[in-house]
Amino acid sequence: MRENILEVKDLKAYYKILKGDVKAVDGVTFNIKRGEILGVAGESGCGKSTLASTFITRKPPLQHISGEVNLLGEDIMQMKEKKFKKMRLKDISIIPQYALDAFSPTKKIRTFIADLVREHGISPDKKFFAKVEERLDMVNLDPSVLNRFSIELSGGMKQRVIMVISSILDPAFIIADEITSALDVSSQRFVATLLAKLRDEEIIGSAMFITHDLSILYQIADRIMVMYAGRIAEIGPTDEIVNNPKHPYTKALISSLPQVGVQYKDKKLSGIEGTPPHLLNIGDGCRFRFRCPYAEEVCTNTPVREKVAAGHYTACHRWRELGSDNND
Amino acid sequence: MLLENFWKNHENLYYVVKNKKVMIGISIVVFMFLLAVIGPMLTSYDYDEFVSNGFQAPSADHWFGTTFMGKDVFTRVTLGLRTSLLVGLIAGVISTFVGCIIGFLAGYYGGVIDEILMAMTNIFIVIPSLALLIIISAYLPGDRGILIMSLIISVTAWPWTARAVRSQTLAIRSQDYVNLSRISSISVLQIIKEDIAANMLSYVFMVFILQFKGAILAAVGLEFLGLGPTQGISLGLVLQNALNWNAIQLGIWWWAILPGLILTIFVTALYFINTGLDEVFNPRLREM
Amino acid sequence: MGKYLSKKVLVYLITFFVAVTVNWAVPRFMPGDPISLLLARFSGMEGGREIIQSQFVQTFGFDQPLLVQYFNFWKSLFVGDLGISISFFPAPVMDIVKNNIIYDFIILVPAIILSWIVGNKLGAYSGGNKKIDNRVMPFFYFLTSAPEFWFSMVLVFVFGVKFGWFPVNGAYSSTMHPGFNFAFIFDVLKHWFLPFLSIFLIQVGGWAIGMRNMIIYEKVSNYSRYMKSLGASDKLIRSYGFRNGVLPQVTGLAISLSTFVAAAVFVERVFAYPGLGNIMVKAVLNQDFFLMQGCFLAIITMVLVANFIVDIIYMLIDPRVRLSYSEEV
Amino acid sequence: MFNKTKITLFVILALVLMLLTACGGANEQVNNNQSKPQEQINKQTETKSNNDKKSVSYSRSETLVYGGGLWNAPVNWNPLTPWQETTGTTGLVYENLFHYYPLDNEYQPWLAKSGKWLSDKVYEIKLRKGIKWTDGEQFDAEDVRFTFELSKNHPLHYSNIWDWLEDVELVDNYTVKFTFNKPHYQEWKQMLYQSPIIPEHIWGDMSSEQLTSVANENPVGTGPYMAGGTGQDRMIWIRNNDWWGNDVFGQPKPKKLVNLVVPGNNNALGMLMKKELDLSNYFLPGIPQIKGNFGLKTWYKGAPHMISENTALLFMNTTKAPLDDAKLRRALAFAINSESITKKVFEEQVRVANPTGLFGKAWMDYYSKDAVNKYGFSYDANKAKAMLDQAGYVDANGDGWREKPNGEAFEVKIIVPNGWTDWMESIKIIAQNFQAVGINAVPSFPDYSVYMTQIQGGSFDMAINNFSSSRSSTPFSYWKWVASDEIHGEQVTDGNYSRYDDDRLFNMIKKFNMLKSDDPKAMEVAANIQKRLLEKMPSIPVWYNGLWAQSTTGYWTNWPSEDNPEGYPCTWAGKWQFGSIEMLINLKPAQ
Repeated sequence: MRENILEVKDLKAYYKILKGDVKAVDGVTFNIKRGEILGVAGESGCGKSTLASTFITRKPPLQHISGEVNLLGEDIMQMKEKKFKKMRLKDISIIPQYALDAFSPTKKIRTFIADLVREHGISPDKKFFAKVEERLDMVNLDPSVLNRFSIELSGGMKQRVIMVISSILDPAFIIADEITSALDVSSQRFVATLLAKLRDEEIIGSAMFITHDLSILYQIADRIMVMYAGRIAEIGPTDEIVNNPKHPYTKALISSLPQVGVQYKDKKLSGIEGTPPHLLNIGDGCRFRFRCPYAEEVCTNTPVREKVAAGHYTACHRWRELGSDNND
Repeated sequence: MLLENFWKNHENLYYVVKNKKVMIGISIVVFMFLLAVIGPMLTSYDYDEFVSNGFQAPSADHWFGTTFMGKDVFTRVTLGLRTSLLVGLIAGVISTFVGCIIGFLAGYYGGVIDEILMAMTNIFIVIPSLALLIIISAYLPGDRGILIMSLIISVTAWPWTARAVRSQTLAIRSQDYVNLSRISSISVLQIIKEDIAANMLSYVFMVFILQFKGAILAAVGLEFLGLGPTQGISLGLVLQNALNWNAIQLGIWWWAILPGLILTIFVTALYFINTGLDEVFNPRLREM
Repeated sequence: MGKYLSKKVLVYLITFFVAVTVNWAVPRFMPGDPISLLLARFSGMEGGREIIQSQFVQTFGFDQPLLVQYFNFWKSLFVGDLGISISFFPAPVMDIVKNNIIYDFIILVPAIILSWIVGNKLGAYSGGNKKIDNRVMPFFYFLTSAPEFWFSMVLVFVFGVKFGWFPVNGAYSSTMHPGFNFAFIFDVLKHWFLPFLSIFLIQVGGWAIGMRNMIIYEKVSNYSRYMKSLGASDKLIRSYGFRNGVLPQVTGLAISLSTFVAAAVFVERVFAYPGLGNIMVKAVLNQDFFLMQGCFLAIITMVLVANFIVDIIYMLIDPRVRLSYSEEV
Repeated sequence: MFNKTKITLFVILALVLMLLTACGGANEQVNNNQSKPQEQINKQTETKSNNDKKSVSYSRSETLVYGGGLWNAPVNWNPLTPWQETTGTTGLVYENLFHYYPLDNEYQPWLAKSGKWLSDKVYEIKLRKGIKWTDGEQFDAEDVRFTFELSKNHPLHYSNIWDWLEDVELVDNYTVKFTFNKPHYQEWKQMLYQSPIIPEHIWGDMSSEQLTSVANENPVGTGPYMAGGTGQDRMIWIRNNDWWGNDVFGQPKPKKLVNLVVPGNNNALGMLMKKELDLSNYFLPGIPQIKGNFGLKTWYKGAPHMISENTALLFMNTTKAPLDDAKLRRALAFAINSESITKKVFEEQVRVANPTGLFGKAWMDYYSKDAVNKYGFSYDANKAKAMLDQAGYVDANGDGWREKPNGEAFEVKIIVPNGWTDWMESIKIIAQNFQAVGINAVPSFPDYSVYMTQIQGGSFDMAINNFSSSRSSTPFSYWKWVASDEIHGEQVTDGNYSRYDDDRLFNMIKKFNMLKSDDPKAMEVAANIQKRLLEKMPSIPVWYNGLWAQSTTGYWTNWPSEDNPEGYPCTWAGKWQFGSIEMLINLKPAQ
């Protein structure tokens, strides 16, 4: 029984466009353990969604440059689409961020599901749909939605239907890509906890929960991975990241939002000025240095990830000097 | 570096230049326009002048040969092209504009306004445009000039644009983001402008191309039936003469085939541009 | 839904009324009067023309006030009487229309249906494959760009004159005697082929282009992406795309109907093929009011019915429109 | 809904359906028109053999296919509305008392055996015996009297004959005597070969309304052919094997005539090349160049290839200044280069008109040399300029165009119907000719209906027309048309579109009508008419339109031509009496 569902080794994935390479994912390494939820945080454009598409769609202009992505021990980057298709939905699945128009407007939900699973050699019979309805019930949806068209559903409903569909074959690994962003706060919580619930009931194995909203991660993620400009800034157990961030960017992120569960200090939140750099043909060096208050000469070299504590790594030249301003 | 910046600021333009379809199309269109403008000046002949014996195949002094009665085909074609382009351009613009406005409004408001506008549109659609054209042109007293032609044509050309634009609008409109903006009481014009129009830009452009095409073809058709401009020359007239003077049976292909070929190539070029720009306007199309 | 349909019917009735009225009115504003046109080539005894003229004016009721003429027109219309043709005097318009519309049908119906199907298939196919797309698209563009009559002329030149494979005149050979025998049907088909082909090809181009664009849009849409990520086969995705892409094409079909009429006019002119198109042009040029109305009525009715059918189909296959209606109503 | 097979099936179904309805439709058409003649023929004495049933199986070599006189689907076979009747109705089915052979200017007794003036006011016709209507009834003098008296009791196009015809009486069953109060000799001459005789037993009890409005789908005549069916694009005639003329003139060779509706001359030429047409009566550009390559026959081997058929004149609206000035009109006559028209536009398929506009034996008998010497004209731009200067039309303001004597600028618009390409080209040349002498003339091509409205309503300046200047047995028909006196209504419909008002001229023409052809005074009157017309020049004869006729020898040979002037290769309505039947008789099937 392998411990790691997913092992990503120095993954590089660029957008090849007329003007050059957009280095959206540039040397990313991490694992996801069985039954764990990895939260991936970062501003929009930091490459977290690209990471998802690299696993799932692998379609030009996004191109895999180098590195491995071992899903259940097999490198899906080298895998033929034909073979990979068999793994889809069964072993790897996704809850996309575009929930609102993820359905063909002219097909009933039921038809869609039926067509979909048939592709995986499963006959959409009564028995199967009984299961579907039970899942729907689990997300507080009435079975009747099966006979509706997507446009008859609200945003929240669609989101939940999609969660049911994407997990319908109990995938070993599922990617939840910004699934909360389009929703209002209450349903955000609901959807997020729902994902945890699915995991707890072992409907899904592990999950990669992509969001720009750390506060949600804090509730459901076992570990958090902070990305910046296509690279991992810091990765570690949730508490570690939230209470003891090392990377200036992480710190900025944490302090830029109302600090959940961390006792509040009366001090200015150092919001982050500026925007992430253009990833088009970007060169070496710490990519945060353009915004980093502590940037120095050394930062023009690409930082290597260093171990902070067990399972807690960061990629910053100066994390030791800066120390941690969160703990007393 | 400077160029780099320039492209950064004019991204679409960059893709326009990079897009083969567009460039091919544009170059053909430009060539045709030049042909229409300076072509007639290249020959010393008048389009209606008997310059030599008939039946002359294309040669050095008659590039497109001569007609049955010995008129210079090249002069006639280039002058005719001029007329047709003008008519097409004017009529195309008018009918696209009218059609889009009506389509947008009908599609956006639905209900009574939709019914009224669509009823109007339907009437225009079902009245076989050609017949209507024939009647109008036959009814108009006096001579038919280029402008009159264009107007006549646009009268019958706008409806299907309206219909198409409407159904598009309907579809887009029932998508949530429009509903959102509708709830959030943004002015109609803005919605039409930002949500709907923005989402249909390429579509509208396509519509224009089609209208331009449609107008030219309609004009040529009328001319072919003998209802074109009563003075001067036009591509349709050239072809009509060719047909009436047995050019086909007598094998005067340069008279019967060339003019239409030129026209067809021109319109084809329009399509190229249109599809190319379509790809430019829609990055996702570009990617695939 | 019933509400939707009844509404449509109402609209179409109004359309019918207005269109017919327009068709009735417009010709009567045209200059000149058909009778003297009819007698233009009359040559005979001195003063003979006056006698005839006054007689015809009565026969056609032109001596009555316009309004009366208008009401009589509607009255007789309801009993299916379209009046007597002037230029085909004394043939009833109804007969002329009946005898000619057949030829339009045999050319147009197959051309419309086949070109629509084939065009959409080809379009979807080429939209689904970039390589093929780049190769065949220019061809489609060229087709749809060609002026109907010119294209016909080319066909005549190539197949009629150069190779002489097909007859390029009329609906059947001069010696053929209409009858239900193989020889005749074959002969009819031979005459039918080129006119059909020229409309068919040109229209295929148009449909293919339309569908091709639709498919490409669908292909890059989010639901396609989602389906792909969940392991749906391209085949399935394409069929979903086709399903959505075909919707605008259905609308297009309804719209294109009256343009097909125009196509028929040109083809009939070039191939000397009988049909309503020719008759209509003739009627207009000879100011044969009654015949003109007859042709219009026939076409309008056809197009309206077709539109209505399309509306039903559209409503059935596009929930979006249906729903946006139930909101409205 | 988009199930492929389903749709394809449906389409195939539709196709077949269409096809069937098509055959059905056409079929119906033919039968319901054919069955009726059959019935009638069956009514004939049973002994008679009939070919109708076999008509279906007539081979191409027994069929004559022609076109040029039929522009619509045939719908009318009513000889009382000659301008509407399907060409051939008069001639093939209904026959005339005489035929007139224009080329040798001779009358051929037809239904009549002979006809002569017993006195100045009495004309007697003896009829052939043993002629039967195709329904078996006897043809005799009753029918002749009926035909004429019909127009006395009902308003018909020839009712006016009763202004000068007094009485028609039967001497015996085969002799008719016409008594006139004031005989119109010239008109009568035409009546003899123009008015078809119709059977009393069929038309006897019709109302005035019916007489002019029946379609008469199954015409019962005495002629060599019978209606054999119609299609949207054709009229079919079947030979009447029991025609009385078989013994007198010989039997027409084609067992079946197919008259096609060929919408354009381009189609006609295409069909000629493929020998799909045996005879075409269309104006076909290019014939002189190509007739050799395709074995096409025309009347003359060389120019002008065609017999002259009518005179194309340039009418000048004399109600509009400055065209009301005869001096201007005469000057313009000299400015027109008719030859360049006949050469460039018609490739010499037509002849240049002589100043009188007269042509053909019958008319040229009256051609007045001294009228022409005195007032004739010919192309001479300088002379035209001189005459214009003299008449006071000079370019005072130096804009390149001559003004009226009073100094006003003027422009003349020349119109012909849009799409009549040969005429369009012609007036372009005429306009150029006028411009060359300083007259600001522009060609214009309104649609046919507008053209007619303008010339009938009088809003035009100049127009080409030739509608009733066709060859006939008397120049009276020509003069009556170019100088008609019916010009005072708000519509002018009987010629003289120039609206040239000249009682002296009108009276001379009337007078000519009242003179027998051999009357010496006729020559004198004719001369004066020509003088007057040339002197006042209300219209300018420009060229003689041809009797367009091209024939192929694929299936039929021995066509009438300059070497074989037997018959008249014309299928236009109202011309069959000119020798077309003779042509049919002389044709020989090709080997």
